[in-house]
Amino acid sequence: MEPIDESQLVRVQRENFSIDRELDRVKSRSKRIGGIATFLGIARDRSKGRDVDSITFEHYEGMAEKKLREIRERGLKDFDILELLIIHRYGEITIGENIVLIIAGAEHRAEAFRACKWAIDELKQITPIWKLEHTPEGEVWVEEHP
Amino acid sequence: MEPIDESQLVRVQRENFSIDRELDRVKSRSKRIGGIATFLGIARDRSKGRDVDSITFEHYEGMAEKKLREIRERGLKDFDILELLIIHRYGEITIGENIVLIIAGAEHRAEAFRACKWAIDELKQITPIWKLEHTPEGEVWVEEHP
Amino acid sequence: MVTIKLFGMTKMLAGNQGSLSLALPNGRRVKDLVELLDGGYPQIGELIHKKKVLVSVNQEIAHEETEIRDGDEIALLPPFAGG
Amino acid sequence: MVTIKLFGMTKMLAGNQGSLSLALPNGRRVKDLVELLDGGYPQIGELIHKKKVLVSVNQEIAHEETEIRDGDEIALLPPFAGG
Repeated sequence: MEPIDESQLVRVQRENFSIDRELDRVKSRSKRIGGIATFLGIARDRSKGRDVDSITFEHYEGMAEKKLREIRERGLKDFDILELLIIHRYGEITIGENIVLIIAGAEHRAEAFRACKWAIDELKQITPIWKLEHTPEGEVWVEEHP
Repeated sequence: MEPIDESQLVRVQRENFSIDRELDRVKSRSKRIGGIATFLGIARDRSKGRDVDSITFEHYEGMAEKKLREIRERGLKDFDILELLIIHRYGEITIGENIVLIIAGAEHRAEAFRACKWAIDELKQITPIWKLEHTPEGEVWVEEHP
Repeated sequence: MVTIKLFGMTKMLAGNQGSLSLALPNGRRVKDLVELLDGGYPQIGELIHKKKVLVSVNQEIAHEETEIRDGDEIALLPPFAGG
Repeated sequence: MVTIKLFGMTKMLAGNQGSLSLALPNGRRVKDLVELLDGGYPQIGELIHKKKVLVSVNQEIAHEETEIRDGDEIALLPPFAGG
């Protein structure tokens, strides 16, 4: 393992991110990495039959980062992976822009896919982040898990 | 769908690729895309207990591209996805470099993951590409599927 | 007095305040806090009873019997919608 | 005469030639080609019999009875190892 600032591996930030740069960050963690599975969430122009103009994400600063760190640590413990990176954006996001990035690096691809899919599912379940959709009819706080 | 050169979505090439650029290519195909699953294969420094210095990939030009196009078309038909991009490199690749990229874009993440995982499994099964590992003890043609 | 952070729809239901300050006279458990909210912010209280809004204490999800001490960080969390 | 493309270990077993040219006198099916290879390149022939090396005709995997015509593109494919 090369030295790296671990805080860079779990972030909640306003600015966009480069997937190439984040992949390099994960790759630099181990030369054993042979398969990297990535999930990228994008702002869509439709949601449950409604047109969407843009989205604003709000997060509970401190707790959101804490929950993402927990996901990374559990992922590294429970799956045969070498690194797990999680970035979520907040603030206003226009259609087609990046929202969330998960990168799981492993020796073999099956575990990279499993960990990546688990991490985004878990993020949606336990991370205090909220989504306000701006539509032609007004603003709606989205309830993904009623 | 915006106009795009479809031949760019399935490639066998010597040069490296930028994942950001390829993601933009996929995203430009539809504003309905909300989830993108990506697989990136990397040259590892170990293989079946052997040290590996570098890898050379050889492909059957023409047939390799044809099989990758078949995978893209079957993926678009059999999964609820909006785009599927496949790039494989050939020639000499040093440790840590990119080998293969699969990008599956869908409205929802579950299908993106399913299609992406299927595509890389299928690529390994049916695409005429061969791998020569350069090790301290000599060169070995790898038999992934004995 | 305890200060309660609000987010998303709970912020909206409290007149777009980012936090509430409430006097918690006795008991000092989450259920006592919820009783206070039932009085002052019945829509929020109802969402808590329906488990649509969760209460966190010091950045962990709390339950009815969780104790609240001076200086604890309390928040009302509407349904998460990240990702 | 047919020309047969070689890759990976089959190229190596044929002395690092990228292709073979063989006279296919009669029959003109994949099994006739394999019989010729058994004579000239027994190691390659054995790998085909073990199904470790596949024969393709016009970029599709062929079987023993697949016909070979003038101008067809034939190749011997060792186990794939892409990805």
